Amino acid sequence: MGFLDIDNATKSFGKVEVLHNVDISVQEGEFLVLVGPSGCGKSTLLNVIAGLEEVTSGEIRIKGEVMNHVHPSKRNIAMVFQSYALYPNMTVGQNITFGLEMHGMPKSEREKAMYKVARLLQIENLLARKPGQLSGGQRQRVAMGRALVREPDVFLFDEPLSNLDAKLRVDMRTEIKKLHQNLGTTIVYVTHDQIEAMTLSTRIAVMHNGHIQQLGTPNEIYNSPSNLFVANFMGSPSMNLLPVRINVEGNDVRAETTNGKSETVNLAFHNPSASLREFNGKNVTLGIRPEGLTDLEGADQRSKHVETINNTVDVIEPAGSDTFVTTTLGNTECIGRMRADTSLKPGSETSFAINMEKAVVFDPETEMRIA
Amino acid sequence: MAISSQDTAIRTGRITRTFIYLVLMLFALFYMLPLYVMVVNSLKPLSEITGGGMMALPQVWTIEPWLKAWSTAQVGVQATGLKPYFLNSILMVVPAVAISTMLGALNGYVLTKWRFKGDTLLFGFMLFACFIPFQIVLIPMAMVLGKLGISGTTAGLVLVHVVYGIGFTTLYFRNYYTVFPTELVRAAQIDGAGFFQIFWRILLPSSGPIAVVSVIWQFTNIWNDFIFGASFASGNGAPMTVALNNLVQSSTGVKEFNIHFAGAILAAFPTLLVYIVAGRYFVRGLMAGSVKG
Amino acid sequence: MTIAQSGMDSRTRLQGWLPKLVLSPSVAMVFVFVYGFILFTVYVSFTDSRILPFVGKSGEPAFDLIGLSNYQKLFKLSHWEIALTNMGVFAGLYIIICTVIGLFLAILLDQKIRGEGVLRPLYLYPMALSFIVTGTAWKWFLDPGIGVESIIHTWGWESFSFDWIKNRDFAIYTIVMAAVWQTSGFVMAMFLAGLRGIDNEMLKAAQIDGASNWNLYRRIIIPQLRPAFLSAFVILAHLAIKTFDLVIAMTSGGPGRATELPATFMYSYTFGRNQMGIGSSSAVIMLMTIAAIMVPYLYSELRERK
Amino acid sequence: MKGLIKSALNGMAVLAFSGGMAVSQEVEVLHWWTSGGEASALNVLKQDLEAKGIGWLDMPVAGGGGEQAMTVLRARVTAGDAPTAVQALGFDILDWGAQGALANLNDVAAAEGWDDVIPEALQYFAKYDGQWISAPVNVHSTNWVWANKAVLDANGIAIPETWEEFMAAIETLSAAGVTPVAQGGKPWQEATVFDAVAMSAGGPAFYKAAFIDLDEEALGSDTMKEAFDRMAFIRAHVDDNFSGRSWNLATAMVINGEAGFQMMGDWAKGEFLNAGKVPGEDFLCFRFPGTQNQVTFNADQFMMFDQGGVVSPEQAALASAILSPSFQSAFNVVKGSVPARTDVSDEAFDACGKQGMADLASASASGNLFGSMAHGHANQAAVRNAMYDVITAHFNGEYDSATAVEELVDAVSIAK
Repeated sequence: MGFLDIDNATKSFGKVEVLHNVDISVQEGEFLVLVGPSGCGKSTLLNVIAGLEEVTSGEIRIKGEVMNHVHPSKRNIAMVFQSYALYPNMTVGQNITFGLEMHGMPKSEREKAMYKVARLLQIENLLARKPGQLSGGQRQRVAMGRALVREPDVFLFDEPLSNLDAKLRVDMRTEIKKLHQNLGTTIVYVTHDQIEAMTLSTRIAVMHNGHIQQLGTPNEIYNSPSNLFVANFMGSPSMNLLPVRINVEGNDVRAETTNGKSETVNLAFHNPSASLREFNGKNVTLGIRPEGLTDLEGADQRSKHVETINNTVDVIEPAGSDTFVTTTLGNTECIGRMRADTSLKPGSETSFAINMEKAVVFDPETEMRIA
Repeated sequence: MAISSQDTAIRTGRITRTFIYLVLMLFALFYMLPLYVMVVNSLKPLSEITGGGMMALPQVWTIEPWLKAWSTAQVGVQATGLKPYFLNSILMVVPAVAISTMLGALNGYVLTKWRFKGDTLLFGFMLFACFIPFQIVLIPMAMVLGKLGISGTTAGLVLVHVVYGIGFTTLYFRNYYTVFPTELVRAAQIDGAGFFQIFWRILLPSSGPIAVVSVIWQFTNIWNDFIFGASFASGNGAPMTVALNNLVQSSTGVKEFNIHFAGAILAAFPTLLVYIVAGRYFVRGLMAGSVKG
Repeated sequence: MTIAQSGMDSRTRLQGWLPKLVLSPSVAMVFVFVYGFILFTVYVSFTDSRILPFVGKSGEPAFDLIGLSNYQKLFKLSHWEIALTNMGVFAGLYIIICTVIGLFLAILLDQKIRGEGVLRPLYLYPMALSFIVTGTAWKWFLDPGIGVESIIHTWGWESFSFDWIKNRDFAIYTIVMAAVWQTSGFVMAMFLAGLRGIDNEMLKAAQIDGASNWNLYRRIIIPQLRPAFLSAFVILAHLAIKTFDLVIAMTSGGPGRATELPATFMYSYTFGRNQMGIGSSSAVIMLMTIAAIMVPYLYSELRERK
Repeated sequence: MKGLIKSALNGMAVLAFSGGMAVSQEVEVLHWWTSGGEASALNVLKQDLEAKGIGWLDMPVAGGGGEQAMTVLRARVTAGDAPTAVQALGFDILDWGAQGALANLNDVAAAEGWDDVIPEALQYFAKYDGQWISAPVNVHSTNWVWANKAVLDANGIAIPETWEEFMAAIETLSAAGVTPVAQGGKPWQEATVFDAVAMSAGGPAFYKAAFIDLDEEALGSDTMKEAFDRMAFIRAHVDDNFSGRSWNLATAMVINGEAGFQMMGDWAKGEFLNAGKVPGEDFLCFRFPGTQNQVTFNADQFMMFDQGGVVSPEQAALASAILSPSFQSAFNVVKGSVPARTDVSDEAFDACGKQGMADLASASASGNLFGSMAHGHANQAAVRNAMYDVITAHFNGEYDSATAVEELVDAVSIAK
């Protein structure tokens, strides 16, 4: 039993089920990120935890106590909303202390708490202003201040950074991470941005169509996606997924596909599993991250198994720190990540190094990873 | 959203603009005409009016009709003018407007932020109530007021106006609150605010524009009501419109049109004032509420 | 959005009931004072009530139930037929003209007009006045003997004729005119609000696309004013149905019966002629007409907003 | 919940300036006499009562010749809050009497001898089932013609005695470029003329048969068609602007010499007097040609609402004050009407008033006093308004005379 337990939670609006038997157990101090495309049910799950919506079946427990019928304000949670939801008619100070006031805290204590939080977030000079007079980043801080001041058991964040511009988003991301490290609170964080998910979380729950697709550490999610959806959704640029044929030859297992010139290419797997061998002669989907498809100089020096192939370069996209190169494998456009100073030209031919240690394979029928 | 920055992206030429101003002025004239007739005739002696010069400017300017209408014209057995009835109207209008607006705000709040099964249907029922012609309800209303024992009291009159006003006020506030961010309500819930606290502390302070619309609408309708005022107020508790009507509609006596018009403008003064003072918030309120869905 | 409504927490349970509790007085009032009264009117329309539906003292019914004969009488009255026809003409013209003028003025006022602050209240103020007296002003203004016709005659155009208010075939249009005068400014305000709510970037985009002003309004702006059109329709329809004071003040239903409307018909039969049964049956027909128009409208409107 | 609302509203009622209920020692009077002359005349009555220690709670509701007040009355009675005394006309009084809502004034009437001094035709409207239920204030006669003496003199016109003379006078004025007849454009005004025209065309027996007994034969007769033809003649000599005009603006036309005649009840006199005109010198009053011996009337009365089985002392005092000769004289001098009792001295009245009193007395004695159809003293409101519909439609050119006669028969049969 964890600090926050979501036990077989199902939520339906009328006939439409938006959460299917969700099971998550969050430990104290964990930073859980719920990630998924819009409409996947992640916000609903957050609302269910907050008590803003009721589960149709299943249980929500915080510190072992069943919360299903407990009013949001009694669950000892705090929430930061996407739009910040600052009360427009109150000053920043009033916004921050409103919750304390509602819980009957005396004024002097409220103020003390307010100053403490304001100092922490460096918004002391904004306390007398109205939300309308603040910039996006300032509003974001106030919204967090409003949550922090409550000193809740669980923090809930609902896409808190999505209304900020790119630079501010990165800054605030770091700030949130810092806060978590310093305060050690339990956080459930909803986002559709997989980079945010990767950078912030201690664990990620990838959601799709109301189902938890995978629940694991960022590393597990990134390197061992449990299915095609997770593989495709996490990572930017996303994982290259190409159709290949499995050929078992003694100890070796090879993936057979074609390059841009329709020549057959064979890629040997590193440490092929028994279950992979069973797919002998069958078509599967091979997953290679862009950083696993690179030029020879850029290849991972620590990798135990790199395959080299020749292929044509289709498109070059310099991105500053790296250069992305598009090439064709198995009639699929694949993106490789090259060094920034690569001298390749579109149409030229070159050697690609493929890191087979990080390659993953999926059964195209079930879309599940073949372990 | 700010009205002051009317940054329409439409560009128009000089000739078009002259034309636009011309048309706008013409319409202003059209709207002013009846007021012109009223004002001009209220400032001349009766003989000039019955002499036929109803559209002309006064030959002799006089404010006597105004003084008479206010304080000495005959509206009943005593020549009291409209003065004493002014307070009656205020005593009726202020609570009626306040209560109906407050109920409308609460209803709008419930119907948008605390939705339940069948809420839209209920709202539909309330909205349809706006379309009841008042002549229909007169007799049954008298029965109910009689049963409640508040016929002939200001309280009864207030009740009547509240009943037939909440359809509109609910409509206004519901539309306004529909676009009010629900996240704010959720945040307040998590902060521990209850049903009324959320309403008082979060929604109501942001409801200024739509409250203006509701108040203007209700104030105008209630102030100008005649049929309920005449039927359900006691003689000396009668509102301004009843007094004005008595001034204007006397059947077999001498008709002093100049006093009638002066009285009419006096009786309309509060509503005109409300329009002029609150008018600039009016479009803003409409913008925020009733025309956006 | 629903909040946990059952369970052990009593405050939470109260909070669950509160919204309905708060709504209930209004709902109760509407059901008694509107729908209860409608039922009452339907009942009276089946009786031969004349002066009162009940005896003052004892409360015993002072009438007999006579079935549908009030309705049969009603539809035999040419008077009623005139009132219904007039209603169609009046409501149709009134709603259309108000909408057109309101939209037109709103578009003009939206061109960064200097003095908008002065013009707007000028357009709006008629809504503030009661027709008990502005009706008289209108009557005089339209009167050929003393009003606009005679003024134009004194200007030298002797053959000018504008005697609609005295003409049986045209009098109803003068009622439309005065009614438009009263409400078109209000409609203008609604459209102006709608126009101010339209995203400017879209207009800029359309201009870059080469749309002329005319096309800009026709293709881009006016279609976006749909909510304003709908609100205007509700307000105008309800005012059209309730038009009563205006007719009484301007023409008293005349010349002859040329400007009789269902509302004046109903009032006159119920209260003037002591034929409460017939008056009630006309009220029921009126309500049925209103319902026939408004219910589908409200249905589509409210469904969409869900 | 309902109880809660009720008590809350009651609480508010206490706070608000209510004071609606008539307490003892006070009469609440619903009336529609709000113009200067009428109201100050009524004030005489108020002072009378106040001298007796009875308060007067005034409840004026003007409009539509009392229609508005009757609407309000219905609401008040329905609410169980009827005023003490209510101004009323003709059949409305009998209708309320039939509802059993009015108090029995027989004791007051007997003590003051009303039966002897009030004309019988008037008593018809003041009694129900043999009981006095209302106190008549005045008698208006409606078959008057008002004329501008200067205009008539200038065109050599003497007071016309017959319809033919009247037609000739009208045509003379028309030829002289004067609007012959000033007419207001409201149904009741057109009906007022029709009253006199029908009486003149068919005589008293026809009038009674058609308008009081609603005899279908009389309604559909050629005489009725003749009456409508005469209306058409008058219509042809009314200016085109009459529609919608108030009666007193029509009177102003006569006062200003723009028109020769106006057919209107005796209340028109007030307009002449108010304009500083003198009867007999500046303006003339005479009976509609051909109705010199008849008087069509309407009478204002005050009906007393039952306040719990018996007449309250205040109501009795009010009733007796209304019929006191001094009030009858004082009020009617101002109002232009004549006293409801025939034994009041005509000393205070002007020439037209004196003639009116004499006409009333003689018409009453000779059985020539009839309730006016136009003013709701010939038949029920429903019938009256049905007739209005036809008369006004004909006057405004919707029907020709033959159609009007048919429509009249139909309309009356539906409304009966």
